[in-house]
Amino acid sequence: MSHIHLPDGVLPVWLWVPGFIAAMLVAAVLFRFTKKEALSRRFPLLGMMAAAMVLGASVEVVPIAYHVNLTVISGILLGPSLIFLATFVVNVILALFGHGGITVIGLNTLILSIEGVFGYFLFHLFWQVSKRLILTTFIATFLALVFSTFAMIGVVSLGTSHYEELIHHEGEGIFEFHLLKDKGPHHEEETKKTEIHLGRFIAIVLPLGFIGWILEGVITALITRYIHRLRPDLLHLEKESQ
Amino acid sequence: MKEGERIIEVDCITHVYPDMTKVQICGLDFIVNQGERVSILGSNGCGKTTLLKHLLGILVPKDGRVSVFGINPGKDFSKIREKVGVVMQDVDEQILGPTVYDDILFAPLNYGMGRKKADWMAKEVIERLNLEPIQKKIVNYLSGGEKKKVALAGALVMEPDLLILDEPFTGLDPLSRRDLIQILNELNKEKGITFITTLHEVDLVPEMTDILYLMHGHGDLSERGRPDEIFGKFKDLESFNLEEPTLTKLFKGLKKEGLDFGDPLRIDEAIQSIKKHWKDKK
Amino acid sequence: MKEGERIIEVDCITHVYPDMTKVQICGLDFIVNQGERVSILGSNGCGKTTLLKHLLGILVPKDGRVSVFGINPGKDFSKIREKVGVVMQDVDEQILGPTVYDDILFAPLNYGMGRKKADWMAKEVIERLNLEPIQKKIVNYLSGGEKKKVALAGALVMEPDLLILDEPFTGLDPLSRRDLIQILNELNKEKGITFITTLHEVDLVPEMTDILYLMHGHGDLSERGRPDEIFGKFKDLESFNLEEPTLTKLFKGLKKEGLDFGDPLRIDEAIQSIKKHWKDKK
Amino acid sequence: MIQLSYLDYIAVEGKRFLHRFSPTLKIIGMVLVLLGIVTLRSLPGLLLLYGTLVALFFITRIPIKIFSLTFYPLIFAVLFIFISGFQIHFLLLIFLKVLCGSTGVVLLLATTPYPMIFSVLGRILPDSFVTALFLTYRSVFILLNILEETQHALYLRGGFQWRHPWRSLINISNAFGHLMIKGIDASEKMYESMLLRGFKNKIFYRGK
Ligand SMILES: Nc1ncnc2c1ncn2[C@@H]1O[C@H](COP(=O)(O)OP(=O)(O)OP(=O)(O)O)[C@@H](O)[C@H]1O
Ligand SMILES: Nc1ncnc2c1ncn2[C@@H]1O[C@H](COP(=O)(O)OP(=O)(O)OP(=O)(O)O)[C@@H](O)[C@H]1O
Ligand SMILES: [Mg+2]
Ligand SMILES: [Mg+2]
Repeated sequence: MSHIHLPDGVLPVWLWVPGFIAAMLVAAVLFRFTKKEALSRRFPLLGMMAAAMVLGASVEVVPIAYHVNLTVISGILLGPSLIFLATFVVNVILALFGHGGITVIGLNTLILSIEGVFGYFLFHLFWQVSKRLILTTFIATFLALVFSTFAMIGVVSLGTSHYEELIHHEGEGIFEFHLLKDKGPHHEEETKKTEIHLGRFIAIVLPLGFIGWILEGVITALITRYIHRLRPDLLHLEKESQ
Repeated sequence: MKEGERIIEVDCITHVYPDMTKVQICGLDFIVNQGERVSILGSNGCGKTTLLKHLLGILVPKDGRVSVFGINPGKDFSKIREKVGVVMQDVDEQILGPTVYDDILFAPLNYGMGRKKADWMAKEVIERLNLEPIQKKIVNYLSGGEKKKVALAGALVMEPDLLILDEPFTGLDPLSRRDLIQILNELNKEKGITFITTLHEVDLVPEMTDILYLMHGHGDLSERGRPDEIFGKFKDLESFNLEEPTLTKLFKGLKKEGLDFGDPLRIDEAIQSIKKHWKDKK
Repeated sequence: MKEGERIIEVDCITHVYPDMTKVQICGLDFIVNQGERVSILGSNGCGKTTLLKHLLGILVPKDGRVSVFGINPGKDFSKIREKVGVVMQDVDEQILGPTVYDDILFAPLNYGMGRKKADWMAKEVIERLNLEPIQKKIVNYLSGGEKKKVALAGALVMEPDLLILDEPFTGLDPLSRRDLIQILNELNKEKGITFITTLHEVDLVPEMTDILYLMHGHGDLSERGRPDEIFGKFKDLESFNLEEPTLTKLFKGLKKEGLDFGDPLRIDEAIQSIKKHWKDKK
Repeated sequence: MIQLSYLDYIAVEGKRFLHRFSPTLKIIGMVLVLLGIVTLRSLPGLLLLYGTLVALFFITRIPIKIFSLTFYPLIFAVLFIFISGFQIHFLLLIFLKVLCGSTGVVLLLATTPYPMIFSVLGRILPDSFVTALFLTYRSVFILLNILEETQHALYLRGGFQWRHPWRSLINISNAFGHLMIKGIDASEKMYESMLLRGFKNKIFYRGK
């Protein structure tokens, strides 16, 4: 459970709208600064890795959303900027299949791309140090997933005050008109005294996540080994090994 | 398993694909006896592959009965898997690599042969199929025909009792076809291996077939017989999207012109027949 | 483009695949003139597909020169791609879907035809290839031969000047093969379309070939000529992993037995020749 | 996952009124549904919305099999049970919102072939993004096909047996790597053939 697809309607507007904008901005910047030919030459790879992620994300291993993500391996193969675009595409398609929310595509992309981007950098960092492919891949994957899980928890907890509202303001009119609520830093203190139990949430997510991180790490390492054997050029390791 | 014993029986099965394409393999029962060389001819999309997939338990029929070695493959295929060698039509995904040699070792190792025995078996099949030059290559980067050969090697290596070959000749060059036919015929003669082949190369049928099935429309098995019977008697092979073998066409054409040399199906027979008639004319 | 003008020239190219497999297409130059029907025969893995990929700019040679319609396809293929229709050996990835009809529309729409024109072109090719029954099917669900036909339709729909077909007959049933040959010959006659085909079905060569190339070893183009010349004169087609067509074998066999009926390559010729000799004998 | 290609099939082959609607209208409808999800905060309102969507689903005769897809995101919503400490009202609210979202989207996809959705999106999004969407979508099916056939190969050649767990594990991880490489090669071929067939960084599709 390295990553969860946030669904529609759970998070407050003031959270997902900026998420959307941020993701769009990043994507736009990346599109602008990636060379056109480089992009079109690697389009097929982008498409296929995105497809692999879509498939991985839709094949359940264990009922509670355990699934392989393949984000880290995709990140290693695509590089940090393309993986972001790929993640965006993945979230759009998953949203179309009903696997994640449409409104939260932006946030989901930001969270998920952490895995790919961090995975890529960690992988190359550790490779410099150890030169042991399996170990390097495993650690990079594991850490990247830890980061993204905490990012997800962070995002969910940012919505705390919104959940409170939903709980307390029941039946107070059909529509919510005040879309952009001004939320100061004080909402974190509130957490403790209301019925919101973020602690429990985290207590569930982290242990489950831990197993997921290890599984994903092992799978990614094995796949990387295989790719290293057949198409070492795809991993872009030559420069560094010399 | 005795020669001539019935090993496959398919009894009017119906399969409906998720998009509602219905394939009904009916008409004649599909029956195969031990030691027979069986071929299936039929137009594109008529259901040959669908039939074979039922024999392997990859598809499970909605209606009807399939029995292979007395077992229902939809349920218990793993019990007979060791006896069955398969080459599917789409050979690409059948090869698991990474190298050709690894791929050939795949089945022996999985069935618990020791490394030594497995090596020995692999060597033998590599020699049979002339794969030495490519045995170290990575399977993803073989040419189309080379892949086919590797898949064949993977199926032959366990010396199965039953070989199921879905269009094994497509993509092979003529000499490799000839070699393959020879290998199959040898295996059939020496070890009594049964094989079921689908193909489109009518000219090859007479050389490797005891029993020929013709399939029609959407799964209609409508003819069963020896190749010479079927090619001889049939006027409308075209309704099967088939043609007669070149020699049949030639000799039927000659007959129309008033020259009756009989119905030879193989080149040597044809030469003998013409020669004999020529001499007799004197 | 005038009939007979030289449109393709390949001059001793070398390609090295990432795993160091070296394919050197040399020996004779590969030359194609406008309006010719060219076939390439050769054993598995000899480099036929590699050659075609160079013509399409998919591979770029390490050494040597390729020119198609006077352009270097490795650099500027997009300038000529409207004139070139292609069916690659591996047909699966060539079909973009979602339905057969959509797939056929792909090229016309991308080349900016209006919707109406595109529809009309698609209709025509669907009729030509008898694809009506499957035109609404989702491409993911086609049988092997059906996929081949759809890919062909996708290549033919733009009525290209040059058709490049990598083993178009594999997986087609005999009647579809016959139909395809007829379509190609018609297109060649009516519109002067040039086509380059690789294939393994020697029996089909005489019916659709003006110029035949034989390829050897790892890319060695060693023979060029009319099919009857090449099949007639050659003793050792086996060194190309080739066979003679059935009729050539028959008539050579007869010659050995002292019966010389000439070297017909097509059935009607063969019948006439035998008939004539038979009559003359009186 | 088999349901995905089935979904495609329903979208292309379906002949109900929703299938015949213009894709643009359907997408606008979807946006309205989303607006509802975001702003509605009363149970009856959401129930009404959900009821409408489900009714549409069944009037359109989309098979039950597809309907099960809409429950997937509940898996995540369940985690909110722990956040809220079992507040029934809150949970119902969240669950309904989630269900409305997924039902709406699946309804859209089951009545509109994907190229049409993409081509409508293409009016607002950059071309290269739409191309990436398209390539990904087609790649999913190619990959699915490879996955299925690889499974068959493992099965037919004894690649997975409980008797030999260690070998089976190695085989499966090799198969995964194999899948990746195959997929990458396939995508390259697919792209080549798109270029050969006139693709110039923008995909054209027929509307209905
Ligand atoms: N997965 C599938 N989903 C839906 N329809 C299918 C599927 N596979 C095959 N079909 C359809 O079932 C029919 C029989 O297909 P099958 O593959 O058995 O034909 P075949 O006789 O092997 O043809 P070919 O000679 O072209 O290989 C065809 O009409 C085909 O379109
Ligand atoms: N991508 C690749 N990487 C490495 N080697 C390759 C690759 N593609 C082809 N080869 C090798 O190059 C040689 C020529 O291959 P090619 O595909 O051109 O053969 P072909 O003549 O088309 O054969 P076939 O009749 O079997 O299709 C073969 O030995 C093959 O193994
Ligand atoms: Mg088939
Ligand atoms: Mg080839």
